[in-house]
Amino acid sequence: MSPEWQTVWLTLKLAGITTTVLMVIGTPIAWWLARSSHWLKQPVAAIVALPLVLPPTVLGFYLLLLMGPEGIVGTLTQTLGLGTLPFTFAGLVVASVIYSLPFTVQPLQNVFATVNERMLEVAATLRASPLDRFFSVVIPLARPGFLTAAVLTFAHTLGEFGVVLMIGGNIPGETRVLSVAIYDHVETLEYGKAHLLAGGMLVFSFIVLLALYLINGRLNNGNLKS
Amino acid sequence: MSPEWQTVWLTLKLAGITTTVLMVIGTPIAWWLARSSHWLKQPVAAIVALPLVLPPTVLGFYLLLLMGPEGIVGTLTQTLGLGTLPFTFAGLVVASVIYSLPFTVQPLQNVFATVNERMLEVAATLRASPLDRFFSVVIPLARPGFLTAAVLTFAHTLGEFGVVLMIGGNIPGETRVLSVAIYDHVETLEYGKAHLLAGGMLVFSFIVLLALYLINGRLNNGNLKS
Amino acid sequence: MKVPGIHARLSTGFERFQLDVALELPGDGVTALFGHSGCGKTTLLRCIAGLQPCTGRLSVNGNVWQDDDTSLPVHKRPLAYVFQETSLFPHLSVNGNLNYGYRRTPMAQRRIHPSQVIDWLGLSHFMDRRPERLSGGERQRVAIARALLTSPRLLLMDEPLSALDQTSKREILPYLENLRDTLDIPIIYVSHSAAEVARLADYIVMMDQGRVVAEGGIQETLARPDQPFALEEGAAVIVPAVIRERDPQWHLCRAEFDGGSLWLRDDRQPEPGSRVRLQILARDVSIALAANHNQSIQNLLPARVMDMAAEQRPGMTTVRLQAGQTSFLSRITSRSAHQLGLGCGMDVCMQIKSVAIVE
Amino acid sequence: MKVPGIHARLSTGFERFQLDVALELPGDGVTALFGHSGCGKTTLLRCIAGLQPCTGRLSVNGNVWQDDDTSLPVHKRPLAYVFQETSLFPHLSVNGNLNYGYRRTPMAQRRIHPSQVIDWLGLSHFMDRRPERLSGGERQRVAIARALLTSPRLLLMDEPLSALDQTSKREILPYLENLRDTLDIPIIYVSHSAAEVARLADYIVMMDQGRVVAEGGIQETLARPDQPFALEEGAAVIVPAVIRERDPQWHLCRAEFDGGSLWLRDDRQPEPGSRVRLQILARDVSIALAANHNQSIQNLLPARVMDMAAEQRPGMTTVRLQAGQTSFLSRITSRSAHQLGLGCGMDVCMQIKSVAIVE
Amino acid sequence: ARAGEVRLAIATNFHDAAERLAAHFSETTGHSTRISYGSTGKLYAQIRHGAPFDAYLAADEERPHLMEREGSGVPGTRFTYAIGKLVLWSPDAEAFREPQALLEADTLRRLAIANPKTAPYGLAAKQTLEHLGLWKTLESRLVRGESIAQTFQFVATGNAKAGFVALAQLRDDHQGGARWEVPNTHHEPIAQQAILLDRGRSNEAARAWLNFLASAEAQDIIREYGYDIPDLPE
Ligand SMILES: Nc1ncnc2c1ncn2[C@@H]1O[C@H](COP(=O)(O)OP(=O)(O)OP(=O)(O)O)[C@@H](O)[C@H]1O
Ligand SMILES: Nc1ncnc2c1ncn2[C@@H]1O[C@H](COP(=O)(O)OP(=O)(O)OP(=O)(O)O)[C@@H](O)[C@H]1O
Ligand SMILES: [Mg+2]
Ligand SMILES: [Mg+2]
Repeated sequence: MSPEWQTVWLTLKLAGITTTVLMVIGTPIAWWLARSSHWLKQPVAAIVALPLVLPPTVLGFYLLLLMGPEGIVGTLTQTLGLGTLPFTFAGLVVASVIYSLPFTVQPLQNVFATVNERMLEVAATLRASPLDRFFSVVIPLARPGFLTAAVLTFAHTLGEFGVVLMIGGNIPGETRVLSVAIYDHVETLEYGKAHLLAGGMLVFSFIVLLALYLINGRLNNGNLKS
Repeated sequence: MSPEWQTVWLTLKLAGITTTVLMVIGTPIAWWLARSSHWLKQPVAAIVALPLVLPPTVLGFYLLLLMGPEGIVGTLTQTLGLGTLPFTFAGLVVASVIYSLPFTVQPLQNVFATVNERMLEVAATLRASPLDRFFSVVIPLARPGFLTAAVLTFAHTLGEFGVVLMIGGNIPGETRVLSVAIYDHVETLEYGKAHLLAGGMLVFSFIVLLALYLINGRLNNGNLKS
Repeated sequence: MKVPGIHARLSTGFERFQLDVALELPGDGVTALFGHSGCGKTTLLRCIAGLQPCTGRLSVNGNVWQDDDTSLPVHKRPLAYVFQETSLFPHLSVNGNLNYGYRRTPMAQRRIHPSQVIDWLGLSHFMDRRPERLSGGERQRVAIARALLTSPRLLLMDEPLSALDQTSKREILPYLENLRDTLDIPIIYVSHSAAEVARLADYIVMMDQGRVVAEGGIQETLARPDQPFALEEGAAVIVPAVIRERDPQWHLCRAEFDGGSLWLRDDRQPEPGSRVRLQILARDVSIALAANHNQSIQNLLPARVMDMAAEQRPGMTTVRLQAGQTSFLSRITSRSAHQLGLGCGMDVCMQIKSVAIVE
Repeated sequence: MKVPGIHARLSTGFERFQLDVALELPGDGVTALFGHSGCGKTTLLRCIAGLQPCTGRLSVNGNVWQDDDTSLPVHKRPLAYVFQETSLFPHLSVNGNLNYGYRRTPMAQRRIHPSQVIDWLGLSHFMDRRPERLSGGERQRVAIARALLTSPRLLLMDEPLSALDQTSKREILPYLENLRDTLDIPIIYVSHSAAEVARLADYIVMMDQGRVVAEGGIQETLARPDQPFALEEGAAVIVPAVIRERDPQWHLCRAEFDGGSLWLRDDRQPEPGSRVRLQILARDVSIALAANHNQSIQNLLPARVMDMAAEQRPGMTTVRLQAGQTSFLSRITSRSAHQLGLGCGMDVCMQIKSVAIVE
Repeated sequence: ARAGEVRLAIATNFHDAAERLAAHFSETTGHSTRISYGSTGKLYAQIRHGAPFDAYLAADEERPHLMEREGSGVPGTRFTYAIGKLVLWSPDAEAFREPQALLEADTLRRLAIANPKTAPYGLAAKQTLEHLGLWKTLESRLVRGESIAQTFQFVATGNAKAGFVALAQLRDDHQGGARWEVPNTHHEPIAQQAILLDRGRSNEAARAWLNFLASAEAQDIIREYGYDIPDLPE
């Protein structure tokens, strides 16, 4: 595989895995934030939004401190025999997950809050267990929120590069993703290559987004057959 | 005003203005996207999400080209006698607005889609004009979405620095914002100062967010008196 | 020149349903809209309100709301709409809901005021509460109040009392009657309750599958023994009358109509001389060949059999009787009709249970 | 050992409302829940369903659903709930809504199947449609069907027929009766319609301000002339009887009860020998001193006046009569009672309009 | 020796030269390279926190020096591999004849330099202006690029009329315009130093790379890309 395609592949892999991981861990957090009345709810909601506030490189720097050989997390991963996370693909995923958390949690929390309590009650009287209710009622009713969360997370992971650069170290074939590559091309005045990559990324993203929205619109308007 | 406070002030100003501008222009876009069935709807939705996909510095670079003296926008602003936008505060606002657009539009679009059509019909039979309906029914019902949109936009503008660095030119007192300052400290190994600024920003943001969420929770649960 | 009344020629449709109506409704009083579930009652109201796009022409008491080129937007039509499913604003308290339309009604047009409706509909206990914390009937009352507070020039009500118990209905109905009489605005009223309709309505429209199958003033319509209304149990005539005397000891009063007098309960203690509407259900009218005073039925009137029609359900016959100029309906078994040898033109004694008479 | 019946001692409350009930309801048949708007009917149903947190004890036909330490979660209670405001899933078609509960009911417990209810409730035309595209009555029918398809062991219905016209009701009620008789499950039924209740209910609970103010079997309760039920217009007795003969020419049949025979319409063409319930409204019973056969009222029965009570509304008297071992109620004006000189122990002729008899 | 791999952390401004050098190095020695580019500061932070690099080519002297002291660099392996050359440049050939005239003109609204705090070329530009006695007057009209690359973009896109860039950047498409090569005497030398990192201590290929970098062959290439070579390698 040529280095360019390797970069593209790495990027999609990172964005895909990050989005998946965030959907899995963001959904319960968002649900809890939307439904709970625990006193910790508001502080947790505020903490979830915090990664946004720091400049990515700075966040990356602190993650580096934390996950490096002398950081708390780093010490932990080392005693677990996992080595340290920075400069590995796993480290990239962890960093992206932290940085993109708000983009997943906030839209989900929003739509979860609008799901009519009555619908859950109805489902309960129709024998659906709490988990069943979540999958058969909440998720379908919250679909637009899931779409938004996934799009924001995926796109953000594609475009994000401050954290990735810091934690990943821009190692070709290992942690060098598209955004970093484009950044490099711009930095080294290789504008032609930068235009090509940036243009390709835009066109590709546009097509994917358009397809997603079209499918979503179709699902919303059409009569369901089951 | 000391340079530090100048930077803090500038940052808050930028984030505040950007959020305000985006709320004003993002709301009608989001409403249209949520309600229209025009064929352009899905393409526009996809385009709105695109600024996310490009790495900030790269987006900054293209904006620099566009808004520069030879770019389309630059030519336009010059013939209008406005000069060129890069390296001015106005330029920063424009760039931030473009970059943060998806964070405003997507959450709003989401909640707008969940506003029950029936409520608008009821309001119409109670003599409310379309604009009146929007302010008296849609906005209150969509409040959580507005909160999310504002938080994401504000926080993102605080933390965003790739675009700002590129378009702003890091001029103290004019375009040098906090994120750039922290970044500089990290780059020049002045970790103590970086920790101070980053810590301050985190604590400040946490307090603001917490207050916001608490107020919002209060509004949701309490009985309204009017 | 103003043409009074509601003139509507409206068409609209869904995938499997087509609405086509041409109606001339009176410009005041209550028009009852009747028909099976799914026949298009709500759709018609929505067309009139401007909520459902439709073609055709609509004018209300001389004001054109829709014709070929123009259609007044909903918020410019001076109407109020009580929806079939209550639809209070969840973000406003009861008070906020009531004020929503009231504040938007120009001061000069306000003819109904919050304190009145709050009192009528018994809302004072929960003015500060959010709708989600109300019972079903309470919500329905708030929705009625909210609609009335816009002082509309046309009132559309889609089953407004369906969630209310008899007592609440009995408390609210007089106010609706009052509104009808004092506000002088047309009310279009969808209801499945024959009792409500017979009590309130002046005009009846019967719909089926998106079309009007019968319409007319309540007196003429109800007195037709072949009337197509699915009332059956509720078939009744409405008789205008004047109160002549009161018997305070027995809480009764005597109402005189063209053709005789009837005794009725004087619940509302009407002044002698006042005009009332008597509703007489066909099921409460029995027929005897001669008057028998030794029984609890006290309203015994001579009358003549005008015509007889078998009902849709076998075994029953509806008999139209006339006393003076007034028509009455009686439902009896076909066997009774046969055994008594009833025939057109025959003179009989009509037995009306006084308890069955309502205003 | 299984204790049949529903035993409930439940308390809960809101800011300004307190529910405290102790009930022993029969383990099968229909219990009607009555009371003014806001008296706590919906709250009680929600407590029974487990939707509203409450303290106390609840057991249904021997299964404890709630006591001091445990409370079965809603989805583990084998009940079905038809909500007061229809609450179909907006993201599912009618078909999807119906299947939701059906699919979650273990195969072995399914006693009601989609094809049946679709047929009963006339849903086949819109199986693929989304709820937002249905009329109010159509939505209500889908909600009933969806609830029934879980083959519940307790059915809670909060005004299930309020949005339906008479014809639809007349079509659906027999199925509910059928369910009650064949499924052998208890049904708790909230309704403001006296006719529905009198027809369906076996047991009556009257609530006021969060408490039970009266309860009892429908026969005993309705035959009490001082009964506190706000039925008045609907006061009635229920009489068990056996069909003895049919008269196909006149579409009538004769039902024999302990104390005589009554003629009624044979709508449902019951086999001679079959047992039926006759409902006789107090307003349809008049009293004569002697039998007069020259009239359309054909059911004339000798009876004895047992007691007399003035009603809440002045001017009316409810008279309890007895024929054989069976009690009847008659509502007449107090003046009639006086003029006829009625008194306890007196023998009279009871006149019952045959059209007023329903099963 | 067996063919090995060397992982290099190289300052972005040296990108073009480094690519040429790496290709040449692989050809002659058979060792392969894997290069991560980044700003000097960022690469330093990463190396301090365990980044897997064998050798570090910084854009200044300070960071390699620090590393040597702290022990993350191998003592005695540090040397200056290139000296940057600063140029005042404008893509508009008519922009100036005499730099002094341009810099003193009031019409010069925006002058681009690299951030003196983060980029060595920025520091040199600042020293130059101070040398010319213009720092005070121009300070408020400066736009600071985060890196020398960004500074170049400010100028190339016309947003700044002129700027101090690296001679190494004025190649290929950007030959034209007006330029003034700042004499060595106006600022301290922009010495770019390399050092062998602790991780690369026993990596044959890493040592080979540093040897190659100091070779005359490599120095020719480096000169070709617009850098000076120190007279006396340390
Ligand atoms: N949005 C829609 N799309 C498709 N069909 C619809 C839609 N709304 C209503 N219908 C159909 O149009 C017909 C008329 O509906 P409408 O709501 O006017 O009935 P209705 O007379 O008010 O009945 P009900 O007494 O049950 O409320 C029904 O058959 C219904 O299924
Ligand atoms: N969530 C709530 N918070 C506060 N009060 C409530 C809440 N829900 C109901 N109530 C009050 O409790 C009382 C009982 O309500 P409930 O819904 O049980 O009445 P209901 O008998 O079903 O009346 P209806 O016939 O009008 O439906 C009412 O006074 C109502 O205002
Ligand atoms: Mg309807
Ligand atoms: Mg209720």
